[in-house]
Amino acid sequence: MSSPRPTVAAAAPLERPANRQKSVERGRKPKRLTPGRIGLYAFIAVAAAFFLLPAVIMIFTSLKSMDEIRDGSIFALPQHLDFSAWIAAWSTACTGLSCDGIRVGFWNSIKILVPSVVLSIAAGSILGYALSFWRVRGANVLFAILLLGAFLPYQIFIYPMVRGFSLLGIYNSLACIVTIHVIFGLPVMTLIFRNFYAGLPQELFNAARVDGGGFWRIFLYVILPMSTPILIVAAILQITGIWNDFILGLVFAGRENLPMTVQLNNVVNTTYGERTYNMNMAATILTAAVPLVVYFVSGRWFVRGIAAGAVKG
Amino acid sequence: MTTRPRRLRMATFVVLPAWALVLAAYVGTMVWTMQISFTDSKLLPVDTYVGFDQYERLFSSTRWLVSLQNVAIFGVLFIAGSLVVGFLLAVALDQHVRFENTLRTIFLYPYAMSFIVTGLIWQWLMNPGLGIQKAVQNWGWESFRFDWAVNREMAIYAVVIAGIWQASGLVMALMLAGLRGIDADLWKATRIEGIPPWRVYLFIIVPMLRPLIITAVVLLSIGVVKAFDLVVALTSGGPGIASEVPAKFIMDYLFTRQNIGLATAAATVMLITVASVLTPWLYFEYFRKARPRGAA
Amino acid sequence: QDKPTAEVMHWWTSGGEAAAIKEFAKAYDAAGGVWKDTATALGENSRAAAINRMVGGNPPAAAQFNTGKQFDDLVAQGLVRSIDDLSKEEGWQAVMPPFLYDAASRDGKLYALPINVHGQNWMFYSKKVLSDSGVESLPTGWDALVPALEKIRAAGFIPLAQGGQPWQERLLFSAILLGKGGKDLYFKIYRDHDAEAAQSDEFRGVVEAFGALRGFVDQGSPGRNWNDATALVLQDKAGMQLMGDWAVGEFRTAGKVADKDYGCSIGLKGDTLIVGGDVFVFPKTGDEAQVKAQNLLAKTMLDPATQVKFNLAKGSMPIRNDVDTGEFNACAQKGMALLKDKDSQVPVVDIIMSASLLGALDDVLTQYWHNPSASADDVVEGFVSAFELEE
Amino acid sequence: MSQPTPANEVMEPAVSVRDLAIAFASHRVIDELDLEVQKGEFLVLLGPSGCGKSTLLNAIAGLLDVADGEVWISGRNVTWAEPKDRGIGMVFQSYALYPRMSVRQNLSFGLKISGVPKTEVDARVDKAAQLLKLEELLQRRPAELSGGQRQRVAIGRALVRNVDVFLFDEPLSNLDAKLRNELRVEIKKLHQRLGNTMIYVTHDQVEAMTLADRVAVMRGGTIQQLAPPQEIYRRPVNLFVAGFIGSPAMNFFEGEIVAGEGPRLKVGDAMVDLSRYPFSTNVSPGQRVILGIRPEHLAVGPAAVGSVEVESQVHITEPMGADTIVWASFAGESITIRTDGEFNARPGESIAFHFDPARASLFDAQTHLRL
Amino acid sequence: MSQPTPANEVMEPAVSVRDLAIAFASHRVIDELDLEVQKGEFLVLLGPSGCGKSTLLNAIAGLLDVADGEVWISGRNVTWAEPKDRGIGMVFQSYALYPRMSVRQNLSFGLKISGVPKTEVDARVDKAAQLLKLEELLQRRPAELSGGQRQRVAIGRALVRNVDVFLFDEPLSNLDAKLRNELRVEIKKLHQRLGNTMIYVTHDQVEAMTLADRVAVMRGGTIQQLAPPQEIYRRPVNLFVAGFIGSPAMNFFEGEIVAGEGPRLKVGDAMVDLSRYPFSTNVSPGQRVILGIRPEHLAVGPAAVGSVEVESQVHITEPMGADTIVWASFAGESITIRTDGEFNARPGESIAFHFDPARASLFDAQTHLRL
Ligand SMILES: Nc1ncnc2c1ncn2[C@@H]1O[C@H](COP(=O)(O)OP(=O)(O)OP(=O)(O)O)[C@@H](O)[C@H]1O
Ligand SMILES: Nc1ncnc2c1ncn2[C@@H]1O[C@H](COP(=O)(O)OP(=O)(O)OP(=O)(O)O)[C@@H](O)[C@H]1O
Ligand SMILES: [Mg+2]
Ligand SMILES: [Mg+2]
Repeated sequence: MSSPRPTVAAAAPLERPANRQKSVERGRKPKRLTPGRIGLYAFIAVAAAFFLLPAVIMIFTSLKSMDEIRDGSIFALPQHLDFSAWIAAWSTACTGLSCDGIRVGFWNSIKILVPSVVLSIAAGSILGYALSFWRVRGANVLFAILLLGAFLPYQIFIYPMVRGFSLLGIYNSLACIVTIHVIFGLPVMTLIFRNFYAGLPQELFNAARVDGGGFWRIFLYVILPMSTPILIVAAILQITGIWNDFILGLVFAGRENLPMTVQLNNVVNTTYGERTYNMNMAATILTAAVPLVVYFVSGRWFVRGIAAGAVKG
Repeated sequence: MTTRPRRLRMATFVVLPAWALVLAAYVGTMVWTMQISFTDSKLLPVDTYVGFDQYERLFSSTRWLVSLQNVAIFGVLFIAGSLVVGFLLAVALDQHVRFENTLRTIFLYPYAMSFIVTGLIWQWLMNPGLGIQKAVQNWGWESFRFDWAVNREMAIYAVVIAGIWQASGLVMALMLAGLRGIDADLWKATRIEGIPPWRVYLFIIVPMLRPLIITAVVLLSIGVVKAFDLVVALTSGGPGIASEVPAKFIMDYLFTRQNIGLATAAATVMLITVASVLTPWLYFEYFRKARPRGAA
Repeated sequence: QDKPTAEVMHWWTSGGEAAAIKEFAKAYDAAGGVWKDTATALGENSRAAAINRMVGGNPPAAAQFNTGKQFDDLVAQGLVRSIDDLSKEEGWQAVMPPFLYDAASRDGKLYALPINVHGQNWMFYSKKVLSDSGVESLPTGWDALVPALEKIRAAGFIPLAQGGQPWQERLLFSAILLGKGGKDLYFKIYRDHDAEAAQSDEFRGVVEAFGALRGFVDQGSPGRNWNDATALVLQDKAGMQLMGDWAVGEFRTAGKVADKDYGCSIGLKGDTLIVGGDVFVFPKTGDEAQVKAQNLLAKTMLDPATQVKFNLAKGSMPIRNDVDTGEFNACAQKGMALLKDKDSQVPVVDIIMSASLLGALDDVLTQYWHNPSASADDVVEGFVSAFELEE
Repeated sequence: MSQPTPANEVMEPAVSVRDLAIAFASHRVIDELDLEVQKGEFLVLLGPSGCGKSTLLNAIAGLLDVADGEVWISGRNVTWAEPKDRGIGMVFQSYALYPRMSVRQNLSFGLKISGVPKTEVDARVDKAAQLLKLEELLQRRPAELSGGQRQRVAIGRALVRNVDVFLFDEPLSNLDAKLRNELRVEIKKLHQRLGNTMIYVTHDQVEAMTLADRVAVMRGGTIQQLAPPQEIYRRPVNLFVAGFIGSPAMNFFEGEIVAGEGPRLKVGDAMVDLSRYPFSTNVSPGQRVILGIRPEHLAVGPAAVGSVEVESQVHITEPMGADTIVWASFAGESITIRTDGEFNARPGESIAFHFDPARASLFDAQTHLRL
Repeated sequence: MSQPTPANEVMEPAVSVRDLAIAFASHRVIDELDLEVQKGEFLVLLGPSGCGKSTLLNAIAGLLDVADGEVWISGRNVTWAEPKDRGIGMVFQSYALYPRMSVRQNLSFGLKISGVPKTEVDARVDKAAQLLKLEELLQRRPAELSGGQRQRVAIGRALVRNVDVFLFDEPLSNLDAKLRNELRVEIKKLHQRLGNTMIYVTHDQVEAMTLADRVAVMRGGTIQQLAPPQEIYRRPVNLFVAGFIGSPAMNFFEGEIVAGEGPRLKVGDAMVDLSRYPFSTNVSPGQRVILGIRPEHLAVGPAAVGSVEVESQVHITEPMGADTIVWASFAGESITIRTDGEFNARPGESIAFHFDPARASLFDAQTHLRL
């Protein structure tokens, strides 16, 4: 025997299986809490603090009175919980003459959000499907222009779009703002759906064609049901983007449909008026609530969806 | 021999409206933008052409030059920073840590916040009289300085930090998805070879995540070119013009300063810059090696 | 249904502002109309929406603008209707500050309705801080201000409460330009874009006086909102702030009394007021009912009683010099006194300069203000080249 | 076993591909290809990866546009017809089941959308399910099935369409050996029962040999040999086919024809008497040829009459249970011999083996064509 | 062929697994498993999917924490040692190459990291590349290699580590049949040349039979039989091993021992004389047993002495070139017979075939153990 081994163990293999005795020394079992592990948790803690700090300050501030805000540190805990700013922000904050808070905008935002998200996802998925499964002439050119367009600042579009929509006669309406969101959502939506569909097996599509499916049937019955992960990703991106949009809603939605962000802007941004930071924060949190809830609920799906869709990049 | 029938396939038919839309909305706007940039339009577009006057004016504007410089700094640092932070977060979450769901949400939520808020909060945090500096000084470290938002030299970096705060969650999600897709055998192979994890990540995993990194870079650079809200909310381009960016330049001249000729000239410059970077890259990433597929 | 209905777009969203616009709305409703309110915070947002709606053919009955060149193009493109007939009918020209009337007119015809006057070179100061620092009274010259500010600093206060946004810096600069350079230089620079004047020693002196103040602001100044700066004064943390008369509202909200807790002075000398204000434009419309609504609206807004109520709420001064001013506070009284005399007022820079050039000058000033090592020459050069480029 | 209907001037072929060319971009993958498949025939397309098997199949199915030529199915020119209108069913390598549908829905999807009445759909699905023993699985989703079950569903999906022509693209290659054997037999039985025309792509020789009525061996977009499997195995038309078919592969030795009474072949030091070889073309002395001998045509032990006997050292033996592969050498080249499972030899041991030239194949060394 | 060093009291095993237990969460996948692999031995772990082959291999490699028991490699207790410190190299089914590195980098990365001097790294890589015929490919990326080449690189990566023990986890199962055959031979040669200990997981029997010095047939986390391949093939210890090994699979028939002079077996109507069967345990009349006959032990034609002769109709024949599989029936059950490639019979035709009970296997119907 060459290597030094405890005698008990040396004998063991010969005695077995008659004697199922274990060697005394089994070697060290590694410790669970290695320095690497501690470092990892330290990093996560610091990162979490970095990401949470603004949220904490927002919540603290929203619960303070204005005097407390003026006098104290922004990190100080609220002396006593004061929800009046929340109530004010939601239902009594004034925008010009109407003092209904930001809740009016909430429903407007929903009204804009739902059709915009649905339609822009529909448009992106259909276009992505057409471009990746069907041989369409000039598909690449179309796609390239779309991507290039994604890099233009929105603001440049506003004037020509206004002219265009007033020619069409739907300027300043729900239809108008929804169309705008569909247009601006198209590049990224097409991109992610195209990439996702590029990862789906071509054979599946072929099978459906042999089975007799046409463009729409294959899409509806075969492709769409497989798109759940990427639909979730698309939905999250669009919900966030559309909900947080301000300038498009302001210019195109029309007076009756102004989204919540416009109200938020009215509450938060004044040039000459008093700034009520507590209400601003409350209003902000309230405005961000919808996308936040979406993230909380579907964060796990988001990662999975990207995982499913990004195989091809 | 039968001749090939000419059919208007549904696929083509479906793509037509997309074409119409792209031509009208995107190409139309681009053409319009360029056209206006050659006029001396003020508040509203007019068609008195002035040649390259607006461009001359543009490039003799210190603010525009500072903006260009800033967007370069911001772009590089923001993209690099978000990628690094996002990647590190993804790696951390990939170590089978507890509360992964909660942590993921914590890292991701800033992406759901509008820039208005991000800017305001970070403005506070980086304000010497209100934020971190004051808090740390109150804890006894008198000489501590963290006044980036009001410091001419550092303001653009303040914007970078806030931007990273907001966007690295998205990168994290993308990267985490990529990490989850890595073959377990690969990890085993590296363990057998005794390659330390950090090297595995750096030399093996990162190159493998290339497609995802590209997606992330596309999304982030869209953000860079359009960077406006964040700057407005955080520094308003200041102190002075220290943190001006092109999108804000365009916005200001479009709406406040009522010179859309100049604004469109600026936009055209941006567009051409982006296009000249993007086009070759798009070609290489998406089309050249695109697997030919698709039905007849 | 027959009632004239007017949708009014404006950016008066904050508390005091909303109270003011409410006076208009009440009066309009009382006059038999129906007021539809469309408020959007921030001037540029509200204007963008209004302009786009005019361009898009779906204009409101009236839209708020700043007095000045902001609506030039709208007039040129025929998107705005002239209200000259109304003016003649009501004799408005006679009772309004001439600068503002002219600023609202194009080719001698009134195109926009001025509704108020804002004095924009008020120096507000904390009486307590000044006396605690041993400064008995506000100096009357900009050069004399520096030693006073030094005293305040020595006493541990922030000498100058300054917001950190270009428009606030411009306000301060304009006040110095007018106070130190005089009306003549003011007009040469702002109205005539006179490069020679900009290169004069006089102007250089103004710039240096402006630059001398750079050292007297606190570290948190950049990016600060004006009201946060005002708060410093009214909390007796800072000595003084140069601001428009809208700041009075802040003092009032905080329960401070003019001439008792805080002082106010027009410029430093108190002789010339920089006047600006808000106007409403009335988009052109083919709709008879709309025109009627617009007419009613214009008349209601300029009704003397409404003017008083509105301007009291707003913190500004009535556009008409023939109204009862008894209820206005001490500061406003000072302003209105000057308003009566054509020579003791100058128009605010926005009125006489294009937004584009103004922006360019803002860029020059703000760079100078925030860079302690920048010299007066930088400003002079900046002004000159901006003038050249704008021609 | 169903037999192909004998070629008949009046009878029309089930599938006929004429002068077909297919190009990807400008690269012609298939050019001037002709193929006729008889009614009820089981045709296997066999060839190495990338030779164009799937491409040909897809062209027949209408999933690819042809660049030139025509495709006829059941007497109709379907060159430009939609896949669904060609009367074909197709089974894919990756199963290509609709992942979100149950087995029943997978089977009935095609029928439903082509408007077959519901009762008939159910009847057909039930029949196919019964045939393929899928009754128990009808409610499951593809993810809940094993590989073999999935492939059966894929076959069922083609089956319910009641078509004349079935196309299979490597239907079994994702399955493990055991399952592959089972399903292969099932497909064979299915063909016997239904009598449809089947075109079956594979690169597995066992499948090709056992299933086919005729095998088309493809290479680089062309058909090298189209013949019944036994003929391809015994009389490969060229070196490629000879080397491609058979596992372990045929042993090849290059040599030279030498004159004498009857042709003889000199390979290395050995001399092979070719008098019993059934030449189909003439050879001349000095011509360089390649001799091919299948491992199973080599036998260990002393030679019978007319056989060639060789002595060699054993390199390796690979016992495979039922038989053992012996690696030895002949004429300086390595040679594989297939012996029965009982055979035992140590590496280095010397053995004698022999073969019958009549069962060997000879190819021209230049043209690679069979002699 | 390298032979396992005969078990020797003094000699220590290369790998020794003692009383091993592995659990995922609380589910024990392997329990109380013992295994000794001799120095230089080629051990194959064979078993159906999910039986724990990979789990065992990973435990040996240190990629899994063991729940109980020990792992010894080359005389060291490495139960808790890091994988890299165990002196092992491992090759994975999915190759697990580093996709963005060249072949050379793939081979040298691990060495570089562990601080081997550059000249030595190059020497080792070049040697491995030469051994595996990778010289031409050193600059390529994995994506630019064929499956077989990739797998060779993966082997090379294990090779350069100069370790005593190689672990292979189904290294060939992603390759097509032809490549699999080629690489199998290469691995065999490699083993002969290097003489390292190799533990090789597969579910391909051909690989197991040809490569192994000993095969461990696993099922449900336990080793069913550990023996040289021929023994496993000829004398499977239980029904599972018998059915799992061999393709086409062994034919099984259940029957009953009947008394007489010498044991006889009644299967359906047939009576099988078992006097020549080498029983290892006792049987009693009335005991239900299962008779297993390999297809290649069935021969078509009249019986020799002592054989059992059966007559049956042919169901299908599958000509496979070298041999033909005939499906017929015996005792009411389907039976497969392997005959040579020349055999020809029509379905429905009647044939006679026979087998030698001495080469059959008998299992207890209850315990499934060999009798
Ligand atoms: N969509 C395509 N675009 C370009 N070339 C293609 C395409 N599909 C196939 N090819 C090329 O055509 C040739 C034939 O491919 P095909 O798929 O028909 O081969 P195959 O015989 O089915 O191979 P395998 O056995 O690997 O399935 C190959 O050289 C392949 O590279
Ligand atoms: N990470 C895991 N978590 C839980 N169970 C696992 C895990 N890995 C394997 N198992 C289970 O352990 C058992 C053995 O798996 P193992 O991978 O060792 O099988 P295998 O014999 O290698 O099969 P295959 O031939 O399919 O590779 C299986 O039942 C499997 O489901
Ligand atoms: Mg293929
Ligand atoms: Mg396994």
